[in-house]
Amino acid sequence: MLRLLLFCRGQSARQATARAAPPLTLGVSPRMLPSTMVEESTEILAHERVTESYYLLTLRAPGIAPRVQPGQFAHLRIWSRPDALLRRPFSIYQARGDTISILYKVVGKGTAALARMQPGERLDALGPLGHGFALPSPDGPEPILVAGGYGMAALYLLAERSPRRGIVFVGGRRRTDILCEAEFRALGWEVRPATEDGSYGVRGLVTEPLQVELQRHAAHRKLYACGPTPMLRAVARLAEAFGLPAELSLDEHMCCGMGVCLTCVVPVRTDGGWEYQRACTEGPVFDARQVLWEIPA
Amino acid sequence: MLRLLLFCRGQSARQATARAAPPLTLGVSPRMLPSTMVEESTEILAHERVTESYYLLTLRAPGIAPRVQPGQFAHLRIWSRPDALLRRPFSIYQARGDTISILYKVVGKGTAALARMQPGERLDALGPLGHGFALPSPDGPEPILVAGGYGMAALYLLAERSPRRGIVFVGGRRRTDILCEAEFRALGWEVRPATEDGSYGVRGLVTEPLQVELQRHAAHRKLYACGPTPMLRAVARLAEAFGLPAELSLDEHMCCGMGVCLTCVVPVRTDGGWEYQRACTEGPVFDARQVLWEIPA
Amino acid sequence: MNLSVQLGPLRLQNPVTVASGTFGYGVEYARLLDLNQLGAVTVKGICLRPVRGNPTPRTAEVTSGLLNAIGLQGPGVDGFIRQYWPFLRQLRVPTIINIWGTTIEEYAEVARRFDQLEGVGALELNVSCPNIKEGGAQFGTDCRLLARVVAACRKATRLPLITKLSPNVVSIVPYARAAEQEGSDALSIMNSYPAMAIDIETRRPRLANGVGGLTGPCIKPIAIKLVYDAARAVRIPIIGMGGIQSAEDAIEFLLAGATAVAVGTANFYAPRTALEVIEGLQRYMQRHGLTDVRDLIGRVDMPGAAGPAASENTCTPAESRMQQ
Amino acid sequence: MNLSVQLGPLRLQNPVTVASGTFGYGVEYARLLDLNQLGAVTVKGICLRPVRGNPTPRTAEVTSGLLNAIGLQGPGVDGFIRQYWPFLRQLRVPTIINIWGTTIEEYAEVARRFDQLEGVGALELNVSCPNIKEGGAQFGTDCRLLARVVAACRKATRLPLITKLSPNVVSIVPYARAAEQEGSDALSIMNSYPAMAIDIETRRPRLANGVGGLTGPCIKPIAIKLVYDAARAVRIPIIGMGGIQSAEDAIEFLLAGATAVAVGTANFYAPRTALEVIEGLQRYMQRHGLTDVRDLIGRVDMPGAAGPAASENTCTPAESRMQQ
Ligand SMILES: Cc1cc2nc3c(=O)[nH]c(=O)nc-3n(C[C@H](O)[C@H](O)[C@H](O)COP(=O)(O)OP(=O)(O)OC[C@H]3O[C@@H](n4cnc5c(N)ncnc54)[C@H](O)[C@@H]3O)c2cc1C
Ligand SMILES: Cc1cc2nc3c(=O)[nH]c(=O)nc-3n(C[C@H](O)[C@H](O)[C@H](O)COP(=O)(O)OP(=O)(O)OC[C@H]3O[C@@H](n4cnc5c(N)ncnc54)[C@H](O)[C@@H]3O)c2cc1C
Ligand SMILES: Cc1cc2nc3c(=O)[nH]c(=O)nc-3n(C[C@H](O)[C@H](O)[C@H](O)COP(=O)(O)O)c2cc1C
Ligand SMILES: Cc1cc2nc3c(=O)[nH]c(=O)nc-3n(C[C@H](O)[C@H](O)[C@H](O)COP(=O)(O)O)c2cc1C
Ligand code: FES
Ligand code: FES
Repeated sequence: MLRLLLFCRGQSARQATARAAPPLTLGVSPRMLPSTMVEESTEILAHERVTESYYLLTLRAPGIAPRVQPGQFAHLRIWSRPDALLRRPFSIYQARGDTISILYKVVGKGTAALARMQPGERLDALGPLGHGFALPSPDGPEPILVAGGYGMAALYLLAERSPRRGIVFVGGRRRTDILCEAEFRALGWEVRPATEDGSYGVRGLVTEPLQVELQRHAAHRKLYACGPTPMLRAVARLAEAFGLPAELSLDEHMCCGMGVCLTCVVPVRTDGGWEYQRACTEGPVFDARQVLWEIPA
Repeated sequence: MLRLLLFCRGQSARQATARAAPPLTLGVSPRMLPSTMVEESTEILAHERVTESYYLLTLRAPGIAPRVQPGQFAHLRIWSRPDALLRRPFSIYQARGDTISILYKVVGKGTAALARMQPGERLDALGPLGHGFALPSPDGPEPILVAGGYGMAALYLLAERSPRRGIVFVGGRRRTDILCEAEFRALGWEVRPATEDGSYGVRGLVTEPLQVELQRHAAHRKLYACGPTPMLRAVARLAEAFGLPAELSLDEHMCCGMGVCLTCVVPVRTDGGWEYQRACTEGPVFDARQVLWEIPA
Repeated sequence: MNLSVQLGPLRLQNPVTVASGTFGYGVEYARLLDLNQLGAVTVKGICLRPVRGNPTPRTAEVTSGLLNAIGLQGPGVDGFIRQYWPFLRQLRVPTIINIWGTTIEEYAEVARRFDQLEGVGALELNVSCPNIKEGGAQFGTDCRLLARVVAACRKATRLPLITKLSPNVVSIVPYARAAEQEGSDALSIMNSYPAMAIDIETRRPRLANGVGGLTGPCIKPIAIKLVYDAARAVRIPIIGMGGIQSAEDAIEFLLAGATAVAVGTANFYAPRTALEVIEGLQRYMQRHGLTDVRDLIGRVDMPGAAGPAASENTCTPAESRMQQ
Repeated sequence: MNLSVQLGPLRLQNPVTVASGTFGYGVEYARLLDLNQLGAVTVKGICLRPVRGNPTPRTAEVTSGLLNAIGLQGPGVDGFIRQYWPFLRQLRVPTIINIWGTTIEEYAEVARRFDQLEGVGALELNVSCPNIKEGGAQFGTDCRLLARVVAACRKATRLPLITKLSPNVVSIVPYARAAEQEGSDALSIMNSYPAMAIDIETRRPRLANGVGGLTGPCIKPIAIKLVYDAARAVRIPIIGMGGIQSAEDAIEFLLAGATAVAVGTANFYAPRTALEVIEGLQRYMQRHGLTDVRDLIGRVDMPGAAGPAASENTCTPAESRMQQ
C-alpha cells in the first residue's frame, strides 16, 4: 500500500478561484482517488457551433487547465436546469494557459441547456477528473489513435503532448461527423478518415482501414482509442489479434464523476477474477486487456 | 339556478393564438366559474424597472386584453424555473388594444425569474381571471379608491373606466412605494398620498387621511380598495362605521387561479352561516360586508 | 389507430383522464378545452354532506411538486347533483365520480345515492386522502378495512367501481388484491404522499393543516413503481397517475402496466396537458408503428421479471392495523 | 455560538454530516474540502465480505432527484479497514460507519468487528436499503425484525448505534420506538424511497436492477414529515436527511425535530454543500439572534400539535410482516 503526501500543485495567484483543501496523508492507492481535481467557477470565454451537431466551448479555468492530462475530463454543472441535478462529463479537448475547451454534441436536456449559454456566463466545473492516457515515450511503440465522434476531442491532448507522431484513424457516419481533422494534421499527425456513408475518406467503419493498416505493419505500435463502445470493442479485438497494447477510453454514464457514487463501473479483470472499477476514477482510460465486455456469469 | 349559453366574445382574427373551446351549456351560476378566460402564449413587448422595487411588464395578449374587467388578474407561467411549477397571479394594470401590462415587485423566486426575462421572450398567460370591481354608475355614489402597494395597479382600470372621477387614497412605507400617482391624476382623479415615514404626503397609514375625509363628508360615497390585508380590514371597518358600501380585492395565495384547486378560499358570510369562497373565482373582489376576517369557531 | 381502453365495464375512447381534485367539476375547464376529447372527466371527491375543508394556507409549492391539504371541500352529494350534474351529464365522455366517507356506511350510502343517478360513468373510491382526520387515509393503509369498504360499496351499486389506493404502504400488492377480490373493477394509483414543509422564517408549517399530500413531477418515480408492482399482482386495469406532465410521462405509466392515466397537478399550471398527452401519445404510436394503445400496456421489458414475492401475496395481519 | 450537538454518547462539533453512500469513504473529497470542518464523516455501507453490486446502469436522473440501485458495492470489513481506515482515523471528526448484513447474525458480526477497531465514532445500521434481494429492505419494513437486528447489534458493540429507518412504511412511529427500545442511540431518517423509471424509447427500466431508490430534493417533503413524526414519538436524537441542498433545507429538518442533518445526493453535483450548510446555518442563527443550535431542534410552531395517534403507539402485528 502506497502512502503519499498529496499537495496541490501550482497554487498560484491566478488560482484564487479554485478551491482546494489542505494537504492530508492519504492511505489509499492514488489510482483509487480522483486525480488532482479542483472545483471552480469558470467563465465562458467563447462558445460557437463548429459543425452541424458540435459546439466548441472555451472556459477560463485557471485551476483546472494547468493540471489536465490527456484523456481526462471536466464535470460541468449546467445551472439553467434546476430540475436536472447532475453534472455532465466532457473530455477536455484542449488546455492552454488558463483555459480549457470542450467539444460537445447536443443529445439531451443538459447539452441543450449548455448550448444556450452565452460568453460571460459562469459554469461550475470540477476537474480535471479521471485517469487519462499514458503519454507515449519517445522510443516506445508508435502511437496509433482511433476515434469515433467526440473521441477526437478526447485524443487531441494526447496527440499534442505525445513526443512522437503517428496515425489517427477517425470514423463517423457522414462527413460532418469527422471532427478536428485539420487540428490533428497541424500537429503533424497523419489522419485517415472513414465514413459509413462514404461521403468522406474510406467507406465503412473506422476499424476497417485500421485493420488493413495493422495487417500491413503491426510491430512496435500501440493503440489509443476513444469512441462508441462497439468501436472500442473492435479495437480491443484487433489489439488482441495483433498482440498490440491498447488503451481505451470508456465513457460510462456518470453521476458524481469523482469516485463516490459507483455509477460508472466497468467490469475489469483482476488476478484470478474480476471486479468493478470506476470509469471516472480508475478510468476512463483502461488497458484493453483488462476490460471485460460481458459480466461473467 | 341560472342556465345560460356562454359564448366566446370577440373571436376575431387577431385572437388566433388564444385557445378557447366551443360553446357549452353550463348549469352553473356564472359567478362560480372562471370568467371569460383564455390561455395564450404572449410576447413580452417591454419590460422595465419603474421604481427601486417595481417592474412594469407589457405583454402582447390579444386574447386576454379585450376581455379584461377592472380588478381582474392574469396568471403567468414563468418558464425559466422548471422546479417551481405554479403560475403566479398579477393584477392587470392596464389593457389597451391587444396589450396588457403588469406592475410587479420582486419578492421571491418566481418574480425574480420574471424580472430576468427580456422583450421578445414569450410567457404563457391565463386570463383574464376572477371577478373584478363593479363599475361605478354615472349617477351612483362617488367612488373613493384606497390602495396600498401594487393595489394601485389593481385599481387603475377601475379609475380609467369609471364614468365618474373621485379621490384615490394611496399609501406606502416611503415615497418610492407610491406608484402611478401621475397616471391617476392624468385620468382626472384627485390623489392623496400617505407614507408611514412621512417622506411624501401625509405621515401615517393610508386609512388615517381616509377617515378624516369620511368624517368631513361620507354621504353618497363608495369605497374600492386593494392592498395588504390589514389595510383592507381597516377599510372594511371604516365602511361599516360610516355605513358605506365597499368592494375589497383580497389577494389570497393562489395555485390554479381558475377555481379548481380550492387553495385561495376566503370565509364569506352567507344567509345564516358562512362558506369558503374562492378568491380566484368568486373574488378577488368581495363585498366588504360579506368578508369574515376570522374563521368562526 | 385504436386508443380506446376498457376499465372493466367502462369504455374510454382514449386512456387519458384527469385526477380527482385537480379538475374541479370539469365545467371550470370548459372554456379552455373541449372536454369531449378526454377519455373521461374525473371530479373532485364528494361525500354525503357539504364540507368546508381546512383553513388556509392549503397548498404550498415545493421542489418539482405541490403540497396540499384542501380538506376535501365540496358541495356534498345533493349540492353536486344540483350544481354540477346538469353540465356533466351533457358530456359525451363518461364522468368518474370520486367519493369518500368517514365510515364504511357513509361510503356505501354515497355509492347508493350515485347508483340512482342516471349516466354516471364510474365511482372512484378515495380511501387514501391524507388530509382528513377521521377515516380517509386509515381505510387506505389498513388492508382489511379497505376490503370492507370496497365490499360495502360493491353491494351498494352496479356502477363500475375504481378503488384509489394510497401509496403510503409497505407494499401495494395486498391492497390491490384486496380491492380486486372484493369486486373493484379497476384501481387508481396513486394518491398524494403524506409530506410536510416548514417556513424557516416563521417556523410554521407551510400548510395550516401541518401535514399534507405531495403531488406533481417529484412523485412520478414512486408512482411508476407502485403501478408496476400492482399490475403484476392483479388482473383488473389500473389508472396510473402521479406527476404526469407530458405524453412521455403517460407512456411510462402505460409501459409500467397502467391501462389508463390521469393528469393531476399539471392541470393547475398547464390546463391543456391532458389533451397534449393524447396528441403526444398518438404521435409516439405513429413513430413506433403501433396501431393499438393496448400494445403498450405493461410492455416494459424487465429483465428477469417474475411475479411479486410470495410474502406479498395476501392480506396478512402485516398489512392490517386493525385487530379483529 | 454553540453548534455542537449530541447523538447519544457521540458529540458532533456541528450538526452536519454526510449521507452514507454519497461521500465514498471521505478520502475522495479530501482535496475539495476540509473534512475536519464537518460534524462527522459517514461512509458507504459495509458488510462482512466484499460486494460487487449491481450491473449498470446503476443511477438515473429524474425530475429533481436521482434513482439508484448501486447494490451496496464495497470492499467488506477487511478491505475497508485496510484501504480506508488509515486515512479516516487521522481525522479530528468522528467517522460514522454504515453497516449492513443479510442476516441478523451478519449484522451483529459486522458490529462486533468494528467494536474492536479503535476510534470509530458510531455505527449506523442500514436496515433499509431497497437495492438488495436478501435482507436489506425487509429488516426496515418489519418492525419485529428491526427490533431483533438492533438488539443483536446492541449486544455486539458498545459503540454508539444509529438505526437508519426506511421511509417505506405506513407510519414511522413503531419503527422509531422499536429501535429506541432496543437500545439504539439515535435514528437516521430517511433512506431512499423505492421507485422506478422507464426509458420509453427502449422500453427498458432506466436502471439495470429495474427498481431503485429515489433521493434528492424531490423527497424532502416526505423526509420532513417522517422526521417530524418520529421526533414526537421518541426521545433519542434523529439525523435528518433527504434532499438537503442548502442551509435552508437543513434548518427545515432541525425545526421538524432533527438533532443533526446529513447531506446526500447534493454531494454528487455540489461537493461543498455540507460546508455551505454549516456556514448558512451560522448566518441564520446570527440573523435570528440564536446562540445555540439546539434552540432550533423541533421548534416548529405546529398549531394544536399533540403526540402521535394512539393507534401508532406500538409495534403491533400491523407493522410486522413476520408471523412469529
Ligand atoms: C468521460 C466522458 C467524456 C465525455 N466526453 C464527451 C465529449 O467530449 N463530448 C461530448 O459531446 N460528449 C461527451 N460525453 C458524453 C456526454 O457526457 C453526454 O452526451 C451528456 O452527459 C448528455 O447529457 P444530456 O443532459 O444532454 O443528455 P441526457 O438528457 O442526460 O441524455 C440524453 C441521451 O444521452 C445519453 N447519455 C447521457 N449521459 C451519457 C453518457 N455519460 N455517456 C453516453 N451517453 C449518455 C442518455 O442515455 C440519453 O440517451 C462524455 C461522457 C463521458 C462519461
Ligand atoms: C389576485 C392577485 C393579484 C396580484 N397582483 C399583484 C400585482 O399586481 N403586483 C405584484 O407585485 N404582486 C401581485 N400579487 C402578488 C404576487 O402574486 C406574488 O408576489 C407572487 O406570486 C410571488 O411569487 P414569487 O415566486 O416571487 O414568490 P414566492 O417565492 O412564491 O414567495 C415569496 C414570498 O411571497 C409570498 N407570496 C407568494 N405568493 C403570494 C401571493 N399570492 N400573495 C401574497 N404573497 C405571496 C410568499 O408567502 C413568500 O413570503 C397578486 C396576487 C394575487 C393573488
Ligand atoms: C389540490 C389537490 C386535491 C386533490 N383532491 C383529491 C380528491 O378529492 N380525491 C382524490 O381521490 N384525490 C385527490 N387528489 C389526488 C389526485 O387525484 C392525484 O391522485 C394526485 O394529485 C397525484 O397525481 P399528480 O401528481 O398528477 O397530481 C388531489 C390532489 C391535489 C393536488
Ligand atoms: C448512490 C447512493 C448510494 C447510497 N448508499 C447508501 C448506503 O450504502 N447505505 C445507506 O444507509 N444509505 C445509502 N444511501 C442513502 C443515503 O444515505 C440517504 O439516506 C439518501 O440518499 C437520502 O438523502 P439525499 O436525498 O440527500 O440523497 C445511498 C444513496 C445514494 C443516492
Ligand atoms: S460517476 Fe460516481 S463513481 Fe464514477
Ligand atoms: S387558486 Fe385554485 S381555486 Fe383559487
